[in-house]
Amino acid sequence: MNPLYEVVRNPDRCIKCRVCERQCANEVHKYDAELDKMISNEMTCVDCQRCVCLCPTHALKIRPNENQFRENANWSHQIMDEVYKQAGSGGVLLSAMGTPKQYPVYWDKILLNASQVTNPPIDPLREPMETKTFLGKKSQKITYDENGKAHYEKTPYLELDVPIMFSAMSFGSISKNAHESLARAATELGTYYNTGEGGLHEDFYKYGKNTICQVASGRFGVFKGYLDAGAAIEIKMGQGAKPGIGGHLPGMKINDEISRTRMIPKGTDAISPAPHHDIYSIEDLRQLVFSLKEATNWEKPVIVKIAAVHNVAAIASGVARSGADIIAIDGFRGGTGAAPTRIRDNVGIPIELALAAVDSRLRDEGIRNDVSVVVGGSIRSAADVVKAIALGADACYIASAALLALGCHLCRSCNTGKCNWGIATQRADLVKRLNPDVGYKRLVNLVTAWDHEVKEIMGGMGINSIEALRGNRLMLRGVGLTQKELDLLGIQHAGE
Amino acid sequence: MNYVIIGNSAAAIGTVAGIREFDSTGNITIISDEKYHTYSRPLISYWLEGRVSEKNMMYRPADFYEKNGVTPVLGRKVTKIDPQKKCVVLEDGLQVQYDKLMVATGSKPFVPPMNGLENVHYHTFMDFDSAKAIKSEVKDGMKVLIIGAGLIGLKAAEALAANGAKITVVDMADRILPSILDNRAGVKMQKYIESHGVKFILGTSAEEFTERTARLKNGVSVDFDMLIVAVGVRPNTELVADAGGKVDRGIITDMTQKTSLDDVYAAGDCTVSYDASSDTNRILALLPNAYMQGEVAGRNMAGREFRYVNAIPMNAIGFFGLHIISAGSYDGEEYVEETENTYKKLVFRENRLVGYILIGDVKRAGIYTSMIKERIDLGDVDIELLKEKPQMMMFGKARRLEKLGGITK
Amino acid sequence: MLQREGTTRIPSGCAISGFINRSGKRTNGSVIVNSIACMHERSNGLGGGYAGYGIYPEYKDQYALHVFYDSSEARIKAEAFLDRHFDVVNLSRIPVRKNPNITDEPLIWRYFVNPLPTKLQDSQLDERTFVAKCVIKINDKIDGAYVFSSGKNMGVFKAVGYPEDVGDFYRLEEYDGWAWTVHGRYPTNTPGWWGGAHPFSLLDYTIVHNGEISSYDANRRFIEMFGYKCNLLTDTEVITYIIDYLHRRLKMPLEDVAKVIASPFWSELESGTFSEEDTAKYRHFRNVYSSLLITGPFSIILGFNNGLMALNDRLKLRSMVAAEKGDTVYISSEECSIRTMCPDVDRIWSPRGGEPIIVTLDKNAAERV
Amino acid sequence: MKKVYVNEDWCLACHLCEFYCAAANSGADSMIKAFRDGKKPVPRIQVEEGSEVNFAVQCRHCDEHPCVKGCIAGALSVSDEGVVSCDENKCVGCGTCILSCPYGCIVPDEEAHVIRKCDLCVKNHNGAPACVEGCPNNAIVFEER
Repeated sequence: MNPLYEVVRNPDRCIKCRVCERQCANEVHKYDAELDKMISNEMTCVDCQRCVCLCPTHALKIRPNENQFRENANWSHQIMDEVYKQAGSGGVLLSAMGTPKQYPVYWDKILLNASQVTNPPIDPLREPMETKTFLGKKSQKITYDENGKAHYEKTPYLELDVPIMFSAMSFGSISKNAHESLARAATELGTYYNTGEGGLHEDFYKYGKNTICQVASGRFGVFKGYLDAGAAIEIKMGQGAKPGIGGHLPGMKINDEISRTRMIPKGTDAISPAPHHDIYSIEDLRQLVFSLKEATNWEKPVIVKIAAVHNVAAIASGVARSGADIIAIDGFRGGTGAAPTRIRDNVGIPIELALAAVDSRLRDEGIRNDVSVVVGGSIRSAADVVKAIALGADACYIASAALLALGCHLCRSCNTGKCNWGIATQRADLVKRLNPDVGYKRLVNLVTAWDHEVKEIMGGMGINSIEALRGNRLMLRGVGLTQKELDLLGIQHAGE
Repeated sequence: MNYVIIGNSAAAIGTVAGIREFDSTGNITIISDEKYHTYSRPLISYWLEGRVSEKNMMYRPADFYEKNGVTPVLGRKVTKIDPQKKCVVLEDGLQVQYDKLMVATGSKPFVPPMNGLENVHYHTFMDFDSAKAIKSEVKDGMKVLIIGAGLIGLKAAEALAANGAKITVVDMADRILPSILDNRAGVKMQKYIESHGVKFILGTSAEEFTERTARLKNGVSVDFDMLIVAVGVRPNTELVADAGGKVDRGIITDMTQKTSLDDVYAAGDCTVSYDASSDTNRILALLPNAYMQGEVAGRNMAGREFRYVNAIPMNAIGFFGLHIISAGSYDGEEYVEETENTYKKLVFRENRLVGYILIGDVKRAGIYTSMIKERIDLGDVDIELLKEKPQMMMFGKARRLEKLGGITK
Repeated sequence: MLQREGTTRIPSGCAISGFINRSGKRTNGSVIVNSIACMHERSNGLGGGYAGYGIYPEYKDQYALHVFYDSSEARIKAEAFLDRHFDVVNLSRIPVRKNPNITDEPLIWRYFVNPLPTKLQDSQLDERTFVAKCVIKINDKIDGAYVFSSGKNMGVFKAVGYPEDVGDFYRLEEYDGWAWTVHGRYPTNTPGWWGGAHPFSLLDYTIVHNGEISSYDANRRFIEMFGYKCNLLTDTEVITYIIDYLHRRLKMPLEDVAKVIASPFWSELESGTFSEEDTAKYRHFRNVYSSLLITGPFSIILGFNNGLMALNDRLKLRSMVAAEKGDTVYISSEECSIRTMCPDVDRIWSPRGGEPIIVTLDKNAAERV
Repeated sequence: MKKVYVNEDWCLACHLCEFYCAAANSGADSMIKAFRDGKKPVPRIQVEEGSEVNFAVQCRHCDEHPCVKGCIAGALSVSDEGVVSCDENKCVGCGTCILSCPYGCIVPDEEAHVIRKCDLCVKNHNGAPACVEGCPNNAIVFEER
């Protein structure tokens, strides 16, 4: 096997400070005293860019190995590599984060509107610009008594100061410091983070009012106290990066804290089954939704998270009728801590189409009010957020972007457990690299920046409240899309 | 308030600083028989060596007196303290009134009676003038005999070596630097200094001096072009003793640096100090000690109440580029590590570090010093780390936080 | 190419004006015509229209349907539909006066109708919903027929042209009403369709609107979940449906309707501007009726069976002035227009954004008219 | 007074602070120049590495400042703000301050025969403490406590 990357070290710049050596968990760099030089073992390099970022003299570059197999349009270098790998290992290929394949990103083929002449753009620096969002069933019922006092039904809801939440990442798949960063950021931002399927660490119960507690097929860490701890409960039916596939946290990552939090023995593999074994159909889901509501005194909204698959609209309609308050749809470009490569790269549909289909379907059926719709799976910027909301989402889930804010460079090696950025690892010396004081602030910065941008864009449209953007597809135009795609998205082509 | 300070070195300057912490207006008069702006006595060997310019001999900036409201009376000697009249009398008869007096008279070279010495031109090495006198005579290739292998003698040897002199050091003791080193360390240093061309003749003393030759008791004769006597120092205690103050080997003070005379304080090399590491009273002729005693005295002269408690013997010195730092007492259980160029000795007693010698690698030695001064119990100290090197890591997290985390006492 | 409402969304600027007499004193239509004439520059001749309340006292118990027909065939089809669903008490062409600036007029008919009791019963709907559904059906299904007024004891009169010409054309000086509203239109496209002129009405709700709302599609896609069909793609249409939904169907008082469509800002809700109970209620509105919040500039005058409501968007991005003289309240895009109707008002002010002005007939007057 | 503090929970022992410090105080205008030709400018901050915790130490600018009091050359001084700094032209490298500093924060520069110590970067062109700016994990902070 050839190394995938080359370490390019500029000898005119390298001062042999050895920070690269100290910071590489993959042991790529080494100081050789005999040569009085830094040398590299590139076989283990994953291109995480930690050394590049920390090198104080910018002496390092990591680039793809230029060595190429003979050109073949059909058999790419990567495909061949994978064949060699499997021929060597006999195993399923594993990868992490979202698919790197070139599938269409519809966000990039949708353009936004702005006001000109006939109505005024609104300056968010001068006028109120509101992005507060409520998630949950929106009962329209209201009655007035003889004194004119209104009586209305209050259903459980989540209140978001920004229409962006941090989506599920379990303690185990990511580090405690990453979780703390997310929890504190959600608290400061007035939004929510999601425990993922790994339970809730005892130190983080204090962030409960900004926590969504996930219940997944493995039921790790689920007990009454856990359900009570959060602001909402999310039933994870699927994940965009690996629809139809469960999860597997290897035993070596199950240390004391994770074992305690997940309520499983230390060192044992944590295996989440592909299905919930008590949900083999929609009516079973309804039972689980109601059980969880019953368990929490009907005070908390229940989210059902599904992967964007072919018949997502029909599934969503079923979920909306299951008693769930919020549907979370995860697009197939979404990330993961580990997934079989073939699944990640080939199963599911883009979130844009799934969202458009679900929103339209729920409106056609007149039940859009019964659930809120949250979308995730590669929301990369404020523009994506605006487009998602204009297509019909109530709010967005972000995870990959949040990890990027924490330092992730998308090397897609989470599954190795040797994350040099202290995110997807449980090794104490690596976990330490993510200082939550820094991490949470960076998350707050990111979401605050996006919120500013969302407001800026809304202002340009002449909209001063996010609810007037929701489902406002007139604000969207497609570019370079087929009529079929436009119809599916429910938008017109630019120029129309 | 009139403050009078006799002396113009570290203890005197410390006194000024101590007074000015609490009294920014009182008159301060410094009287010294030396004519110089306050300068650093330990620097005379560096000056002689040529590493320090005369300008850099100044212990404090040129505007120090002015900035601190000090009236310097320089080149004039105090001959008498009159505690009844509360004044000091200068050799020219001038009387200076004081409300509070500081005696910081330091020490003088001790020249024991030696046969024939009275007929020989010799130098001592204590003050700037003595260094200047040596400098004016020393020549390349000159043979210099130094009597005394203590700190002063060896610093002179180092400085003169730099001037091209060929040096022989004679000492009655069988090892060098006995006041700061143990035997083993002394031997090590001796070898090192010898490797720089200095010759030692130990365990003997001069029987008789003739004009250019010293005949030693062991029968050896040593020719010299220049003779330096550096066998020791004696505190300048006469002023206090004559005024009726209590004096032992040095001026006796209490913990506030007050002498037995009312309103008369003393600090520095002229006093006897309490050595916290050995629980004894002794003369601690060290610059830091002098300054801090002066500072405590100054504060008390300005009406406060401070005590100078944790004095210990300690020394930082180097010869020909090899550094020595030592502190405390060597009486106790020893831990020693030695390599060709380094030496480390740690002395423990009653579960405390009470003394140490470091040669060569002296980095961070102050951590050890503070452990001795603060009498830190080793119960929650990682002994292996302590032995490895001075480091904060040896302490528990709580103490580290206290020391480094910004909690100031 | 000329586009008509419904084929594309056409933004437009406008002028509006209106007044109401609380005591039910009826005023001749010429007053309102003059009020809009002085704001000539705010229109561009591509649409004008009026709504008058209390103008059909002799048929006050019947629904007055005003209908445009493109052709006689359309009329025949529509009248067949009407006959199937209503007892038509009276029908006639609406009398008009030739005006050189009003051309290409369609056939304009008026029917005073009662729903057929059997049909009404079969539909399992209340009477007003039944009528509304029939109106929507004609407009949606019968090509060339368009019901542009369908309330009781009120009527909408509109055409393509400057509003003062439209008033002259419809001979409004011959109608007396206790409230009038008017709209002069400045569309940025060139629709030539009379049905697209304003006011837009459903039953006795009429809306004249100046502005271009930016929340249009969010509002439209939401309200269409409740059986409305926004064929015209105009702001006025969707605003009318929203008000119909909230006021008629959810029975929400107009004060609360205003708090839904021009809701208080969060900063106001958090600053203790309102009582605890109201704060809770308005928060609830912002949660559950969030898709009915209207953003972007608008000033509207809503007419209904016993009053007028004027409302600005919450940032007040469009001008709107109100005035009072005795028991008459005037509202207009510009003060000059109010001065035309009443030179010596007692009080004149500029209502704050989002704060509705709701004026209803006094109790006695309501019974009288 | 604002001082440099190190939070040992977050120190990674990457030693970057030492390099940023050394370069900032080297007089060179870039780190590459500061370390050119195998030069090893002396940092005023020192990282202690442990099995679980690491931390960097540098002058506490303590109230007692025994280093200043013991300095035989009058090279060390305290500014009005409380910053302890060394006049390296006056320093003779005797090591008395090394002997005195309870934190072990004064570093000998064997080649230059002087000591080096943290002066909070008040004298160099850096402006703010270079160690604080260079720390990749905010383990070193510059603040009032």
